[in-house]
Amino acid sequence: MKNFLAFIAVLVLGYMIVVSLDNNEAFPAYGEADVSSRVSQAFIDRTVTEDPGDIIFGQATNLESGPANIVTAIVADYRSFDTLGEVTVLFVSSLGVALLLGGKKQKRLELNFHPNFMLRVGSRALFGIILMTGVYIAIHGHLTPGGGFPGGAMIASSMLLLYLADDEFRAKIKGFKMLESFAGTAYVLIGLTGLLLGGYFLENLLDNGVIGDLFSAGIIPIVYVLIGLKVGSEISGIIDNFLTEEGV
Amino acid sequence: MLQYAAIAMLMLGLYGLLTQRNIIKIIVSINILEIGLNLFIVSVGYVEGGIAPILTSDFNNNGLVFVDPLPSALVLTAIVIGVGTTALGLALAKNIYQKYGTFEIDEMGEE
Amino acid sequence: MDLINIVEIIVSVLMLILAFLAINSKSLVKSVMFLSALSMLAVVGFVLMKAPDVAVTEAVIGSGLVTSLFIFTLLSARKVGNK
Amino acid sequence: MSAILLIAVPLLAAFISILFKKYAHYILVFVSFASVFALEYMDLGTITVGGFNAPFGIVLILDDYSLIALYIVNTLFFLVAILNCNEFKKVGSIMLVALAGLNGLLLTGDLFNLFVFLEVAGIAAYLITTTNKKPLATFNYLIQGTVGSSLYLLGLILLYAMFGTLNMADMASSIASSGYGAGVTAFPFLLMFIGFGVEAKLLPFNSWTKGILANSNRLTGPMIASVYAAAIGFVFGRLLTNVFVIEDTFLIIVTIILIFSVVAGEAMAYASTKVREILLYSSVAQAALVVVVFMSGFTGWAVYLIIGNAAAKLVLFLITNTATKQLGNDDVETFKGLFVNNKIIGLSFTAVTLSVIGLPMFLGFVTKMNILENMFVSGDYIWPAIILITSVVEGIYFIRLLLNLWYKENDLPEVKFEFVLKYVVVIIALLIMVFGVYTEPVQESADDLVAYSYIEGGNL
Repeated sequence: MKNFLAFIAVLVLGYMIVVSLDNNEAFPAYGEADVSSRVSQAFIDRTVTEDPGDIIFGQATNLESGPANIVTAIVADYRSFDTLGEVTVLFVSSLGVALLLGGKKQKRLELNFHPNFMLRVGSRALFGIILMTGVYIAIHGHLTPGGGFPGGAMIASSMLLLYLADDEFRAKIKGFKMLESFAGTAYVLIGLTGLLLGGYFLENLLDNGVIGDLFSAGIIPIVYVLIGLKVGSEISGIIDNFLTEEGV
Repeated sequence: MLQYAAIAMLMLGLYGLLTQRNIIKIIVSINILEIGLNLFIVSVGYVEGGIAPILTSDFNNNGLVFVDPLPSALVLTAIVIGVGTTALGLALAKNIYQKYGTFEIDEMGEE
Repeated sequence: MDLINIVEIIVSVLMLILAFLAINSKSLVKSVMFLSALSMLAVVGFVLMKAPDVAVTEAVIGSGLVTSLFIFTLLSARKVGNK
Repeated sequence: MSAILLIAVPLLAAFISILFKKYAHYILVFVSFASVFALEYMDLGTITVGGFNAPFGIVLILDDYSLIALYIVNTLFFLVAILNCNEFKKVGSIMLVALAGLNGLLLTGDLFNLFVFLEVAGIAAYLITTTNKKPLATFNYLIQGTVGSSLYLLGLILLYAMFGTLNMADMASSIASSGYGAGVTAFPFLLMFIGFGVEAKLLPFNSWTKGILANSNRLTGPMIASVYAAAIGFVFGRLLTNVFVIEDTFLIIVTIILIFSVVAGEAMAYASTKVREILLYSSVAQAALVVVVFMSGFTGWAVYLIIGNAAAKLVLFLITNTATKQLGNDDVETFKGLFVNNKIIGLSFTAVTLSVIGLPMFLGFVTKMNILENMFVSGDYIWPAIILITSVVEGIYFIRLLLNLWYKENDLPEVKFEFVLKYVVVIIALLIMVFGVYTEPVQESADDLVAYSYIEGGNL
């Protein structure tokens, strides 16, 4: 009965939202968003600081922001500060998981099956492939969909595979900690370098190159690889914490 | 259509939060709410007939419009933040289980 | 009504059904599995709305890692419960 | 110096501190002290991040309003950190992130960036409250906080869909120039208001507060009730004065929520028999009052209300939680006669409490008096009446509490307060008294202070 009432209440609320959005003269209907009246038009045209004219893939040089993938341009350049914040969120939640589940333990959670030789070898081989894919996605974030977050998560998935395929396996947590700390520190230091040399925190100091090249877009690939490393090591740390328990 | 589905999922997540008394179910509900929210955010930037916001070699020739890239960027942030809170919630759930031996809030007695 | 619209409608309806099942299913493991499937469908939704970056991220993080974290929590809880 | 250092340096320290876990709390004390100290040398103005100007890139805004907010929050944070640095070594790195998050909240001029920092500060807060050892209460806080910030994000996205910008000042000016009525923005603003209401402890959305604060310890009590409450109050004030259009339906709903919060908060405090519960319900009512004063447009006095309240709650929660730890529980019965042997602590506690009630000679009086006067002048009679009535209720339960704490013949509870704590408490109490008597600087600065004014494109 209580559930039913809640369901009705939520249904009414949802209906009200839909109706109020439909009747809202300022809210664009689905599929009819007017990008040109939003700030994102400037991100697409790269006209925030100066007008570069037409942008032709593979030819335009020295744009204010170099990635061919516009989402990357926003995530890692125009709104890079948000990204620093979200890396911090993941950082603090991995710290928190370690605080909550850590302690005097360190025994692997027992799985219900015991992997045989084939599985162990096969998973090692797959581990390499997944790891390489993760790194590739992180490095090519400024050209293709993807980037540091999925790349880092893929690196973490490859660790997850090792954990699942071998119930003796424990990664070197100390190494993750070092990597995490290094990547985070480097990100902030890149930002501070921008502040010192260019006057703005997280300013893109390097040459942007030709749009569409692998070596283009200045600091963005570097930042994305750092994010990938950081996300990868943090999520691996979280996985490790979930898969160990207070042992004998 | 997808926009309505997103709103409906938001509401379903809210419904789950209101009715469920199991810790894992509550975290599942929060995840549903977040997926709905993310879909809604992306739907706000969708342009009928637009293409994905990535420059390719033939962009200047065919005169297509990009969809709005900013909501996508915001959703990337929101997804990662969601993972952070989910991981934390699950760690807390594990702690609660160690303390009370159950995931049902009603069986835990007075706090 | 072209093909894309039909796919959109199917995805939307399936997502709602899965969301409802995930909330109301009795078994926790099933609930988590429905959530994972829902997340996978959301990926399709993101692709339909031309947001490939989000789709890749959601596919790896949302339906992969989050599900595994849920399952590990349930696994360790079962272990403690059996003792 | 650029104000971005207030965010970057704590973050850098947090990233480094996980390698030196043993020294994390020393780094924390040093960094939080340095932030208070460095505020003196910050340049006022707009700071663009990454070199992209206002509506496009993210800007931080350091004006008189955020400078005051930063002084208050950083000082309180430093006091909490130094008083607890030896007891809670484990959360050193998390506290550093919390400091960065709070500074970011106070500085940012971008609505989405605000969401990110809300999450940073929020997750740090959930983790700080795990030291209460009440995982269920923390879980509750986590879920409600997440739902709150999701609602905030939903409102924010609706605004973005309508006006195409994320910058606060740009948003306000496009809403004003768009020519749409208040009906268009009422719903997104309501969502954002509710989202912030969860963090700010407004009433129907604050059921997490009891679990957290009624079980608090010396770190979490002052941290949540004083430092976080002050920071959220300041940010809420910025949104209310600069971004929100408070008219029509939105105004009615918000007023109902706030009246409910103030009245129910005071009533629940009146009915409580535990010291910490009295304090936490009183702070619920105070938080709603702060929002009311911001909405009425008296920014300067709202700031003083936040300051007085944050300082008071710091003292009250520090004393109560120290005593609770040594006595075992926080029933008023157990606390009876606590101050007979601790006269200095008792006097400070009394002074601070009287200031919260709003008796003459204390900062709280000056604030309340001026708020009432301003409200009468602007022709509002409902809120002054509610404030006066609730002040009487507040007076009754606080004075009842004080009488209990001061008078008892025998079986006095034995509680020891350490030297540093005494020092801090006495200084705060003295400051509250000094500014309650010598009111000129308060009067002048309060009348001048308005949250920032715009020039084009969201720059100062």
